[in-house]
Amino acid sequence: MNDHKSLGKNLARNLGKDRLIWIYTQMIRIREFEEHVKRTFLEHPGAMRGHTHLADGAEASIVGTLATRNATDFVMPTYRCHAHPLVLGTSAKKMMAELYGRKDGLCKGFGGSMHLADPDRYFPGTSGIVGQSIAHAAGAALTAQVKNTGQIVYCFFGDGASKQGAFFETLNLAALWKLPVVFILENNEYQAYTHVALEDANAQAGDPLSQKAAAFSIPGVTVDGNDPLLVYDEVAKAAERARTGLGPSLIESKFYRLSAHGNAITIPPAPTQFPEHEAIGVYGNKAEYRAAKDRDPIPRFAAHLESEKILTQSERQALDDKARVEMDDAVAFALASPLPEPEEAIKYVYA
Amino acid sequence: MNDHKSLGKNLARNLGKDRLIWIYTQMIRIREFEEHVKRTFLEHPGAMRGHTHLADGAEASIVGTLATRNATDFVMPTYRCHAHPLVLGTSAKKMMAELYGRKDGLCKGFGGSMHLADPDRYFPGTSGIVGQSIAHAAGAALTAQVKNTGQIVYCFFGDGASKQGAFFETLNLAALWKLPVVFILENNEYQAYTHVALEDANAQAGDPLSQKAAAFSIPGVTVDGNDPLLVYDEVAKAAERARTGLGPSLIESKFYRLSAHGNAITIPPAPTQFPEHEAIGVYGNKAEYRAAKDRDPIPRFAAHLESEKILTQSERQALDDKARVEMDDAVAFALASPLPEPEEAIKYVYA
Amino acid sequence: MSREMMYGEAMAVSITEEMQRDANVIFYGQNMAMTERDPMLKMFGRNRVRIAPISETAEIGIAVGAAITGLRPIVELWMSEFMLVAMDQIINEAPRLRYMSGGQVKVPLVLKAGYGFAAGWAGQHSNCIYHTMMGIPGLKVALPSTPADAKGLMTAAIRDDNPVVYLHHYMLTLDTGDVPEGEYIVPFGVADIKRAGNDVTIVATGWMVKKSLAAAEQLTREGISAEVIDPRTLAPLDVETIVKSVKKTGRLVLVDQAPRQSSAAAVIAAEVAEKGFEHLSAPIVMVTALDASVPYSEPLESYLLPNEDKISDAVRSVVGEHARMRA
Amino acid sequence: MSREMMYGEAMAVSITEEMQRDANVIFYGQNMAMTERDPMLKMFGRNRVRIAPISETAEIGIAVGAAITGLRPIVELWMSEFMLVAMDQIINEAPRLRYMSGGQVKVPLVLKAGYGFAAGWAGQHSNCIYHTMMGIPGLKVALPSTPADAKGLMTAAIRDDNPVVYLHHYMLTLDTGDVPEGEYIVPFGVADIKRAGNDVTIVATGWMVKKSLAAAEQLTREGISAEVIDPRTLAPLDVETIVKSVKKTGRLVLVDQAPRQSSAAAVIAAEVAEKGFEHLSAPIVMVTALDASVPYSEPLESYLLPNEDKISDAVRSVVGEHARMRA
Ligand SMILES: Cc1ncc(C[n+]2csc(CCOP(=O)(O)OP(=O)(O)O)c2C)c(N)n1
Ligand SMILES: Cc1ncc(C[n+]2csc(CCOP(=O)(O)OP(=O)(O)O)c2C)c(N)n1
Ligand SMILES: [Mg+2]
Ligand SMILES: [Mg+2]
Repeated sequence: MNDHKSLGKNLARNLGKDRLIWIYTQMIRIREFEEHVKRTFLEHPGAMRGHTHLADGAEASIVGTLATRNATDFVMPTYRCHAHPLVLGTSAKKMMAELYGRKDGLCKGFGGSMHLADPDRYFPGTSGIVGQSIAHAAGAALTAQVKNTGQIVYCFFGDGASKQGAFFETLNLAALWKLPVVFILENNEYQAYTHVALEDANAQAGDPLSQKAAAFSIPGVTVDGNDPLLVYDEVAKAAERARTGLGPSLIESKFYRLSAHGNAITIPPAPTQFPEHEAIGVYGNKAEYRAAKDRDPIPRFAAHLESEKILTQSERQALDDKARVEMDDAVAFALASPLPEPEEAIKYVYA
Repeated sequence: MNDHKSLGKNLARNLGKDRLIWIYTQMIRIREFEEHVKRTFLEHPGAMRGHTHLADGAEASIVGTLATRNATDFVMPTYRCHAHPLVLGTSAKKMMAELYGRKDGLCKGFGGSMHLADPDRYFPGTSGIVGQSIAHAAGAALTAQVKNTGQIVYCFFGDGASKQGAFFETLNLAALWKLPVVFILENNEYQAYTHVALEDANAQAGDPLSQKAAAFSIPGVTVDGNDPLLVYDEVAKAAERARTGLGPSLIESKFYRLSAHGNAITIPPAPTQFPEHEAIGVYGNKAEYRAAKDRDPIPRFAAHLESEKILTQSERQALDDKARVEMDDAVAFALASPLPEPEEAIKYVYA
Repeated sequence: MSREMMYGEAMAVSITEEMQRDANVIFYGQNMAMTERDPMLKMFGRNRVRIAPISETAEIGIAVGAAITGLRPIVELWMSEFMLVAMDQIINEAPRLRYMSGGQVKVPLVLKAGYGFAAGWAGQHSNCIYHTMMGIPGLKVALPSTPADAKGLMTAAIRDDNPVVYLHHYMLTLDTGDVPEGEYIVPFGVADIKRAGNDVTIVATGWMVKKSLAAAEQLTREGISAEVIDPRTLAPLDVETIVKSVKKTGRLVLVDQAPRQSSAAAVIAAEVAEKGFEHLSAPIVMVTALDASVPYSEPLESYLLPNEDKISDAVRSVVGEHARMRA
Repeated sequence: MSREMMYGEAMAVSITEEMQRDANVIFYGQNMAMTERDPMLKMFGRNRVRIAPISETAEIGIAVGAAITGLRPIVELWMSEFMLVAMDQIINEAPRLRYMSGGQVKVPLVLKAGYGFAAGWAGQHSNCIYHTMMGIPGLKVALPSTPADAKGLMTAAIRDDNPVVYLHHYMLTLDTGDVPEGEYIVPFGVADIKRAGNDVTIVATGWMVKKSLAAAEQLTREGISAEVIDPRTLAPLDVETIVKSVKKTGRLVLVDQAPRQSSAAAVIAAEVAEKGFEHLSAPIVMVTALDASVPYSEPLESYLLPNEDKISDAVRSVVGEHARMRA
């Protein structure tokens, strides 16, 4: 387990300055997008409906993972899917418009926050039902294998999802068929309001969740998901394994979700909003949350880049500002976009 | 792994002579029952309908397991369920009548071979859908735990079933709740016509299936299921663990199914019969089957008892004869029992 | 004696009362009773109130196994569509074990789930899937539309010796209404005439009852008197009360939040087309969701779902037809 | 040009032909192609013909993921009830991904399974569960009743860009019939009039078509002329052809192997009660399985299921009714 290694200086040499800055840029873009989404619940109550899940806290894990990606590899996250398309180059405007249920949304207002899709960027869609997309990801890997395209699949899912039958069935099948897929178990310590130790037998016993890999005779490793470079290192090995036909790996990436699971579930017409994180709201454990905040991957990685002289403070500020402006524009775009025509609702049912 | 230990002489001292003879007696009763069932397909074609699965080859594993049982412990097998009730004291006559679809059948002709049930003997029923009864078994364990009855549950299922989501979900939950259940993975090398190495990632990698226990941080062990005493030893430890509130264990019991998966699936009115074992019929591997026959647990255990002077050859013959007569009588009873009244079909839908 | 209660509250009160009454009733599910401050947990302890992982097949399968060995489990599933990952346990295990055993075991359990999340939950969380569980021999399905029914049906469900799927409508959670004090049971298979009328029978469940009542009110102004019936349980289904009403009104409009060919409406229509045919003076009309998954954006979602106007239009069409036939 | 083929064979031929035609079609499932001697395996290799473990959720979910990324998987599931463990993938993933993406992806896949095992398979293997998948927007369901339809619907299913559940009836596996040579497609949503008649319309699928045809033959001797229609696909459902027939006959009998409140019959009855009401001169009658799981023993099973006599009786009852009304 690489769980408590310090920031992976040794890896920086593999990645050029541009790539390191790219990683930071994507991380801050994700954070800004999510901050804008969260603010929407205050600033434009009712604009976002249903259930919205944020990726703040997951930035290092997601971007560290996707930094190993080749241009045509598939990316298959869960309903917590704002971060990934941003990294793939999907328009933040279209994404925000989708969350606002607008005509110019990425999915024309049909999907919303949980169901973003941008197949042209190898992001074919997500599921809101826990665990099910793990099988879809293996299916994309099957396509790559059958067609011999050299693509691999990055499959993201939660600690909670690793208790769903679909997870186990898929990992066995992927191992058996040696499918080119990297399984990234994002252990953000909670499945909705339940701490992982209350619902996972490994966690209850104090064992890493990556131990589940033994059930499939595939490599299983746990990594500090707050450090994009440590994540990069482990995922790169798993990606290499997948690319060379050796099959899947399971990577448990440990980090902490910095916002609540999702917006509050209220009954219409009562407006919804973003509650406090469950550590505070449910468990009354402010210390846990404060400690997690102290491990926030973004300032941590920024400090690393500054100490390594890769980024000056003012350069960093410029990147932060740029991300903020990009997301301001995305919100403006979403607000300006019209709602869909009602009659559209019966379109797209059949191909 | 105790995989290739020789016959567990060291354990015999834990079990008195009577108990050892009891084990042999139950083994031969199971074998005779199954032989009679198999012969029915030739002698009374059409008398048994649907799908019938036999336990020949599994006798040592089943009886060795149940020899550790206390009087009120639950027993929850799969659709391959002729052996267990016999050991529990269920009437062979009623069982056979059930297989013949008769009014005097254990389930009045409603269940058939796959769905025997004798709740009064702590055998509450089975499922024909692979993996689902694993959850039912954990549920029986929950009853025992909530009511604090001291009962434990013996949960039997196949190597194939260990690829069904229900298996993984249940083992995690059972571990988490420390349910008093012993999970016995009966690795008879085949899931229907598919060899385990073609469908299980552990098996493909040459690892034991008991390794799946790591996914739940519970003990996992592999045992030679052809030796009732080795089975007894491992199951007794797991049962003790369950009884003392420490939760479940996973035991992979390795043996070989000596008949085909089930009777041939033919389309009515074509009569069905029992085909050759898949090793021969599908894979053309006579050597594998012959080797398995050489490991047949019944002659092996008989030889052990004889060499240990626990049973003379003539005593053994007497037990064999008694079992044969018991099952002859069961067939006669079944044949004499009337078919159910058609109008009964709408009974028992609701309690 | 009665007291005002919210729909959501009424269910909870029933569960608490029944757990006090019968030590065999247990309650578990995901994301519930997380801390020692939880009132249910305080009252009943960790043995009877438990947290489950995201493992619906195991959760429901364990309930089945517990039920056949002497407990009466209630499983909190939150949203009905999460049951789809465990459908075998619901359709093919729970309702069949008793039958297959020749009546030797019983399977008393309650699967509790919300449904009908018409609030932007989009394609996978907002659908109505009761048609999958209706008409399965051995399985009961309850869909309360008022706080009183929410309580009375929950109590009946918990005391029933058969597996019951209890589906409560998300949009009704905060609705208030009078609930009789003390023990209150709404028997299964007994439809409730929520509003009497003479010209047309409207049958609806859940949220659609509210919408149908609103439409009926609106129609009064046009001189149309609509009877609104809520079957309350889809299984068993009280066909008799519906046919009796149709005998009086001669016309039937069915309102259902599901798409028409996967609705309870279709099953009710079929029953009446067979058993009440002679009383019908107009086609049976179904007002259902349009044939699409539920979209995210508000105007799309609204367009898709049945509403007061669509119900009123349907009623007018059959009343008109009736008039035409009489003329 | 046509040649005689068995129903089971006809499906297999279609799969082989389509796999030859389109390299994106793959085929996998449990207990198939175990050895190198397997003809499909020989023809298409391990890349396109695979063995799966007992993991229906993964098998179908992988098909969904493969379909949205460019393959056209066919999954062999053997018995339709095994789909129940993976129902979310069938009802809530495959048919919804396209819609939720605003039309960006398509999900071409075929789920192939046998059903209707009325041969002592008892409570969990012999039921008809197509009602769970019917009427789900985005999902198609085909139920061939003849070798020609078995082939033509399979070919249509494989070429369809949407998820298709293809259910073949166990009891028809060895039935023979003429199948057109070469490419043969039976378009979805087009019912087939298996027998023309004037007095009553019988609608049935699968094995029930055969039983209905036998009943129709029997009824001829009583001077009753029955039209037998097989919708062939339950989704899409060809309501038009059925209504047109009812316009001619005035009477409708629906035959279904499922229990009545979980049948396709009920949905068809509802459609006709709305769209063909004016043509009906008698109640719509459903001949279905009785309301129980399927029992093991032969006399119990027979009693439960629809048969020729029950169908004939139902026809007589509506024809009588008609006569009464005309009188
Ligand atoms: C089958 C199913 N059960 C329950 C839910 C409700 N649900 C939505 S998200 C969630 C928590 C998932 O936790 P985890 O897998 O850890 O992912 P995270 O949200 O933390 O990223 C739950 C229980 C669901 N969507 N699907
Ligand atoms: C969910 C499901 N899928 C497929 C089947 C068909 N099936 C019945 S038994 C069986 C093989 C099971 O093998 P295993 O678990 O090893 O048990 P064994 O029969 O060897 O005792 C299969 C695939 C089923 N009953 N249920
Ligand atoms: Mg989580
Ligand atoms: Mg096996």
